[in-house]
Amino acid sequence: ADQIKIVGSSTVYPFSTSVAERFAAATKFPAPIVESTGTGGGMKLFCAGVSSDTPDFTNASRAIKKSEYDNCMANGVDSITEIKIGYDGIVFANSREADPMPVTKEQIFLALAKTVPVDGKLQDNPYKTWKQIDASLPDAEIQVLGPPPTSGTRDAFVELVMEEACDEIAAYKALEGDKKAHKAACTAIREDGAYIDAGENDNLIVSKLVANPTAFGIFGFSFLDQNASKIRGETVEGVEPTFDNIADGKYGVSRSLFVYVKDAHVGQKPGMKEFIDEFTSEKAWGPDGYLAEKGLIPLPDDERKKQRENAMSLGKLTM
Amino acid sequence: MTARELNFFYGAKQALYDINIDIAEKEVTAFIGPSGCGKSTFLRCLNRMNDYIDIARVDGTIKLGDQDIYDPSLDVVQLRALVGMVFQKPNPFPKSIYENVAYGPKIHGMCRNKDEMDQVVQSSLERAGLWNEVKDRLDQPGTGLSGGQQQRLCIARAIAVSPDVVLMDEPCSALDPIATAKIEELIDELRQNFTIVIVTHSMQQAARVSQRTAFFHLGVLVECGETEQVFTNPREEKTQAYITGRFG
Amino acid sequence: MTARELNFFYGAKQALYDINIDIAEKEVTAFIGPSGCGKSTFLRCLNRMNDYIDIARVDGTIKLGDQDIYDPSLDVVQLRALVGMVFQKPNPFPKSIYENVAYGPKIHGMCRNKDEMDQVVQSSLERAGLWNEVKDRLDQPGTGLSGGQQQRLCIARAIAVSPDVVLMDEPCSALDPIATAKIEELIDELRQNFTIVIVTHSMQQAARVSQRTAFFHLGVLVECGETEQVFTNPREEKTQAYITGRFG
Amino acid sequence: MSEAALHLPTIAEVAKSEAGQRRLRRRYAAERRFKYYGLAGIGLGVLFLAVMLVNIVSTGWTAFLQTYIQIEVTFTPELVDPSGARTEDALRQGDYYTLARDALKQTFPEVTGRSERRQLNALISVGAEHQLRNMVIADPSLIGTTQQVWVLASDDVDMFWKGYIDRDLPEEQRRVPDVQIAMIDTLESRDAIKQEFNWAFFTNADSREPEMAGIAAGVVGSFLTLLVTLILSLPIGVATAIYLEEFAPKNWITDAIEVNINNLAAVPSIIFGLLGLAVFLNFFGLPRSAPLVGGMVLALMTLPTIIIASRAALKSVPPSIREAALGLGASRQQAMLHHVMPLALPGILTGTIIGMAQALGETAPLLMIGMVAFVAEVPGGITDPSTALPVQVFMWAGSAEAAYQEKTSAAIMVLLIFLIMMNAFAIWLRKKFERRW
Amino acid sequence: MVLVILIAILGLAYLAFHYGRRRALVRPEGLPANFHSLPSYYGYYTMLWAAVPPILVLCGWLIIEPGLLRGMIEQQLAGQLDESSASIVLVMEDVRRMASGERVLREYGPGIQQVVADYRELRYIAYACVVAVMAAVAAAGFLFARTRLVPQFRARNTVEKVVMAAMMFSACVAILTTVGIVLSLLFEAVLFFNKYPFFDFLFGLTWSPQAALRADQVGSGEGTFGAIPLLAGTAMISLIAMIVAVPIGLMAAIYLAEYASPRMRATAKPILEILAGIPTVVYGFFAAITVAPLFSDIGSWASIPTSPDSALAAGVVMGIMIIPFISSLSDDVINAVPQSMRDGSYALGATQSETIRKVLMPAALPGIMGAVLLAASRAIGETMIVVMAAGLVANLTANPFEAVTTVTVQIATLLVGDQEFDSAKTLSVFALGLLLFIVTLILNLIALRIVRKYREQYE
Ligand SMILES: Nc1ncnc2c1ncn2[C@@H]1O[C@H](COP(=O)(O)OP(=O)(O)OP(=O)(O)O)[C@@H](O)[C@H]1O
Ligand SMILES: Nc1ncnc2c1ncn2[C@@H]1O[C@H](COP(=O)(O)OP(=O)(O)OP(=O)(O)O)[C@@H](O)[C@H]1O
Ligand SMILES: [Mg+2]
Ligand SMILES: [Mg+2]
Ligand SMILES: O=P([O-])([O-])[O-]
Repeated sequence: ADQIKIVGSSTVYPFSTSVAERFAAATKFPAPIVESTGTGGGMKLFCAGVSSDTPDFTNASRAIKKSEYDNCMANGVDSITEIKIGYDGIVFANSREADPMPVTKEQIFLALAKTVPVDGKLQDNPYKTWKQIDASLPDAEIQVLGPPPTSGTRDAFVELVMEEACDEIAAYKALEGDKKAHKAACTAIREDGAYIDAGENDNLIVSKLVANPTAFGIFGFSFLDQNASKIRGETVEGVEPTFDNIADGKYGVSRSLFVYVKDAHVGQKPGMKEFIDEFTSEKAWGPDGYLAEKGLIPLPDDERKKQRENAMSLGKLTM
Repeated sequence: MTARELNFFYGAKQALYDINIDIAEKEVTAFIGPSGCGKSTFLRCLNRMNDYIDIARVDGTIKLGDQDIYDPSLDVVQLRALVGMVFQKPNPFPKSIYENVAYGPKIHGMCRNKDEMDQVVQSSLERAGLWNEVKDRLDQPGTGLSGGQQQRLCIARAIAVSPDVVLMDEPCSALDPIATAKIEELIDELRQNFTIVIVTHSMQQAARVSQRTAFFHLGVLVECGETEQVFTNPREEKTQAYITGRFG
Repeated sequence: MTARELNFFYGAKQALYDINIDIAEKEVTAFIGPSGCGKSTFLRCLNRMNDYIDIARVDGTIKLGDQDIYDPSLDVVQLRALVGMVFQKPNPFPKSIYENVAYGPKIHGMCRNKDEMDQVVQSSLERAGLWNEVKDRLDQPGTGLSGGQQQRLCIARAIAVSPDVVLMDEPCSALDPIATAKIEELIDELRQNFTIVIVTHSMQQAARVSQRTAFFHLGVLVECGETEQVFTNPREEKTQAYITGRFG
Repeated sequence: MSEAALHLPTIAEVAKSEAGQRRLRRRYAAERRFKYYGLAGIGLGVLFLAVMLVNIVSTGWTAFLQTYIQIEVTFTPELVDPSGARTEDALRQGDYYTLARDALKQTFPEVTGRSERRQLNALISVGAEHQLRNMVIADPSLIGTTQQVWVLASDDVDMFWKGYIDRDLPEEQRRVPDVQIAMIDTLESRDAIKQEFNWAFFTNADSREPEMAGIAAGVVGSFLTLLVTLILSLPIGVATAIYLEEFAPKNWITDAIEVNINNLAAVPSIIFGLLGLAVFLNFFGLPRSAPLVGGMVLALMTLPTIIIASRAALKSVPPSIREAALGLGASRQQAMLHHVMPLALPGILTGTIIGMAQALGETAPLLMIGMVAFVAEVPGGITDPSTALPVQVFMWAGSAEAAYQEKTSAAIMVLLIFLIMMNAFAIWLRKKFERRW
Repeated sequence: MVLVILIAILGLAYLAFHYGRRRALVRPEGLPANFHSLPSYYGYYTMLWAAVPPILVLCGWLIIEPGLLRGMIEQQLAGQLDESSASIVLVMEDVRRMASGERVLREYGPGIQQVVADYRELRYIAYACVVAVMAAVAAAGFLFARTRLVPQFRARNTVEKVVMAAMMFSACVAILTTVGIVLSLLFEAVLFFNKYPFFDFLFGLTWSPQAALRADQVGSGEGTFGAIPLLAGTAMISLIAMIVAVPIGLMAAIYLAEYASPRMRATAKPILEILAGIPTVVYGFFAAITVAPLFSDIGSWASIPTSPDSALAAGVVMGIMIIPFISSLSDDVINAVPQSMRDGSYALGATQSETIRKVLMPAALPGIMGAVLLAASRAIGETMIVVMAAGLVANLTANPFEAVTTVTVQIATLLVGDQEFDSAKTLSVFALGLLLFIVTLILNLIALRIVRKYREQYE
């Protein structure tokens, strides 16, 4: 049981496994074990303590939470290092059989929010078709398949699309005084069937989109990348979700992905340093690296350099 | 009923050899013989109950009146209504007493309405000597009766379609002596209306209830005649040996 | 063997009432009586085969010689070696003929080596009159024999541990007349060496093979005496009624 | 006899009447209809099965073939072994990434531009690097020579070559751009691209690259898991069955055990997963993702099946055999061991195999105890992290790369073959030792 | 080390067995079988006494060993710890490794090296003690057994008692499993009910576990956990499954039991049973990719509100999976109806279908009911199909073309979700598990009662 153990997010899982595989082939260390437990489950296992049975890394599709950090500390995991490894573009896509439908964040918001302003007053979302939101949009039923509330992707989508759009809408400005109410109004997603929770399996979303050309899907860029022949990522705010646009930061809907290191295990478990080295090498996470090939959107060059330095020196995360 | 040159096979194994017999109407005929001699097999030939045994094969003719019962033009479903059967173990359906008796008339469409059906049920139960015991609980399950009552219920069920012949395969062997006595009495009464064939293991019973007795041995009909004569003065030596208990 | 004031219960139901009987050594005792009267139950008390029926309960004493067989200090396994049993349906183990006979001696550790075992097997088969028929195929399965042979094999198996008493529960009722005759002959021979108790349905058989006959009715031992006497001149009226076929 | 009964028709009259005949015809029609319903029931079941199988096989069979590309490799010493030590460690750390790239450059000297070179590099799989590395380690004398080597093509090329990617689509809609198609056409004209039977699918463990992914780890993991399951559940199950069937007194404890067993047979499998998580992992601190724990959980799930089948087998041994042994003075355990067990054994084995087959197909409880792991090496023991074949199916089904779809179906095919083989063996066993008493 | 000891114990057991057996073989001339039991039983008896006590000692030792040894050197280690910043747990691990001669990555100073040496010695002594104790108990056991190797001693009865105890223990595993399930669910479920009221869970009409992910994310609060929509969804999918499976399975069973030739039966039955053997992941795959789009099309064509992950798709596919359960169980049940029932009906002139419909079915009904209930409990607990093909949002709807979610789906997704483990969201999994267990338990108990009654009726 001397292999490196990695747990955590299903979103980061394909990237960690890629690195693990190369790492095993190119070094004499045994292949790391990567388990897909979800970010939360990963944190729990990761923070359970220090000893060779506990995980050495955890993947996360969001930053660690204070309560999780505290839990780590309480269990003797007193030094962890955060590595931001790149971005995951979140795309709004549909079948190629349908016509392209460029959208704005506001339109998406109006289509998906639980409550929307009608004549300046907030009420339950009345929109059934896209055309009701904006005359330029097609007269098709609103049907969006997206990640469930359990997922980090959903969380990021809400933050990057819903909340941003919300901030722009006048009707919500009034609520600004009451932060809580404002948040609540901005982040709640309608539950009347227009938004469909589609599970963690993004492949299923893809095949469901293909089967149903009027439906849209929300999922990670890598699935769009792999299924470009069948589905199209819609332009959001005039920017197409392409690799380059996301990497440049032009496409606004993307979230950061992280890997956390249990520092105490470096020097205890063989290969820890080398694994971090491999993960943060240009050949892996660079713009031409193999992770980009898998759909990871790389960090900007200087950011990568900073992250790598911090990672290699095991800069301790404080909160 | 008459059987002529009847041979019966279970697969390659012959179970009956050249049976020739005339079964007299409105009389009780008893089949006796040691275990495995083919009594049940022959009985089941009489209403073609052997049809359902895959490997069974019949040769020869059996006539009910003028009708060859193995004639393809004859419908087996109607034959069975004409030749009823009562089994060794009482086997009432897990339904109410009423429905047990009404089952036959119903499937054959013999009654036009509920009244007629009620009549049929009542008269059958009366003839089976059960009416007084069950008339207040016709809607209770037939399986709740005692063994002897169940057997009489089965007899009532069989005669409800007013068949010509009633076959009985050791109808008393699962019953206690008192119930047995009742059934024997009943058989004696029924022969006024039906031709009855009864298989029995007990020679005493054969002697008590039957007018004619047929003795089978190893698939062969050894002797058939007046019961009186077969038991007191058998023609064949084997019969003699059997009824005096030298074998079996 | 002697039984004194033996009462037997299946749960709340009493199956035997106050049985007192002496079973003479080196003689054949036959138990007769209508079905369900408790013959088998009593027979199985004699070697405690009823022990394994959860609800069974015994009262009274049975002695084998001076030993109370229900004494807790007695090991039932050894009792069964002393009181062997043969059942209604021949039940050889699905193993070779040799192993069938050798099984008893083996589990009781009676033979020190293969030679001794061979001898025991041979002599048992000889005494059961089966040796000549099977000596060339001792390693073939016992289940491949004919019914009568199987039953004789079971007898050989029972006597291989040289018990004092052999109990037989309707040993011929599943056999054809010829096999039955052979077994009866065998029983007659065996009584030189063993005390034999046989349950039978057939009064003829009881008359043929036994020296003493016990008649059971509804769990009561009605009469027990010399076979000759019981059949020709029974003391009890019930016995008379039974053997003349007035019931049962 | 009541007088009213005299008006009733007899069956003989009814049979002869016109109405009676009509009724008879109706009854026979109903008879035929009913029979057809039954046939339809079976037919539908078989049809569903056929549809599923066709569905799986038609998407999965191509996974058994893999595309290879021939390139010209010069094993430059500076890249392979810059230190010149020629030890295995040194050779392992050589720069095969660049070596492979150089080889492609050498094979396609005409390709120049930066983005085109990227497309060129994407022709071959990561597996090619591993392959070159292994070649050199196996035979260091290759260093300095130039060889024609067949290497694994990337999944996109493989998909294209198998016809899953339509070259008539607009370029931005396919994973394989025009440049690559041109290169593939060139390779084809040189006979430097071919399809071969995909042995690696059976010998490789899981991989992030679909073209290299195999089921070996899943198969071995499943095997180890089942081994643990068998070792635990067979003795416990058989002992329980014997106890309940042969020895247990009739009382409330026995009743409770029986009810429990029958209930456990129908408890949702995911609950067993939660049990394993709480008891085996959290309470006893056994290792995560290990066949040991998977096997223990599945053993608990399989127990009822084995117990119920074993009891049926024991029950089917006629009591006369027991009586015969007991009558000879065998103790109850001797009668059991010497006579009943051997006769019940085929039935017990049949039940066991069926239980094992169920355990083999089980996924949900394994998800709960961490057997959804990426395992790139075939596990060596029951405490090594491991996955199982059905879990592998589940993981591949959720992967982005299109090439995993055929792998998923192929893995399902393998799983089904195992299952059908096990069931067939059980049926054969049952047939062979079937005994009518 | 442990392996060596185990092998030694096995060797000892073997010797003890032989000794016991030999003793029982010796017997006075001319007295066959004067030992109560067969010689080998004396062998087993001796073996049990000689081997079981040391094995128990060993097991006990293996359980307490790590804690004991660590406790003994922890203090010493703590004194040295300033040498290294690593936590004591990790250093301890390294110490144990070094003591066993394995390599470690960290460099340790002489202080720690001393600890390693001490640890090694300590372990050596400890093992020596344990081996000595084991030898002592083995010898004591053996000597005790030896005194009992006399003809009157009933070795067989004693050995059989031990075997019986082992079998009784095995039988109790089933009970232990149930207890384990209940405890493991109950423990965390209680934590959940501390956070969320029990009755709101049981009777709440909204299931919306949208707990906030980040502290600043106030929006959805802690989520609402009303189980009714989940139960309704589970019920709907199960119901659809039963509507598919019961008629098909029952008709197939009737045909197999009553009409099919032995040949057909021998082929059709295993083929149908393959349906039950197919892993549920495969069904899930099939349902999501093939069946769901089909129903989605049908739904939109009929202009019914339709969801791409309709309850119908999951239900129908689950129904297909359940067909063999119904058909096998019903087949058994129909076969259990005594032949005399058929005979009775045929003898009255009934056709085969009349016999089946009017006599066999009513007779078999309780058994079939039991079978259906068992299959229903199967459907309720089925996980993979619904995880892959059913929805995640708890809709309270009666339209089968819409998406509903089930208890098992929520268990599987929440547990691998993004939340921390002590959040109400994750803990609700255990409450759901408990609910699921209780529901299926009740169903099973009812079904088993019915089936049992039915069997008794014909026994
Ligand atoms: N279904 C069957 N398949 C094969 N052989 C059968 C079948 N039924 C009966 N037999 C055989 O046919 C022979 C005659 O059997 P049958 O049942 O007619 O005898 P029986 O005189 O009624 O005996 P019993 O008095 O025991 O009822 C016997 O040898 C029996 O073994
Ligand atoms: N295991 C049992 N449990 C309960 N009652 C039983 C059991 N065995 C037999 N009986 C009952 O005990 C009574 C005596 O049965 P027993 O078998 O001794 O009769 P029998 O004289 O041998 O009959 P047969 O001639 O049919 O063998 C019967 O009423 C029977 O129903
Ligand atoms: Mg008969
Ligand atoms: Mg008896
Ligand atoms: O598995 P996720 O935490 O990335 O949703």
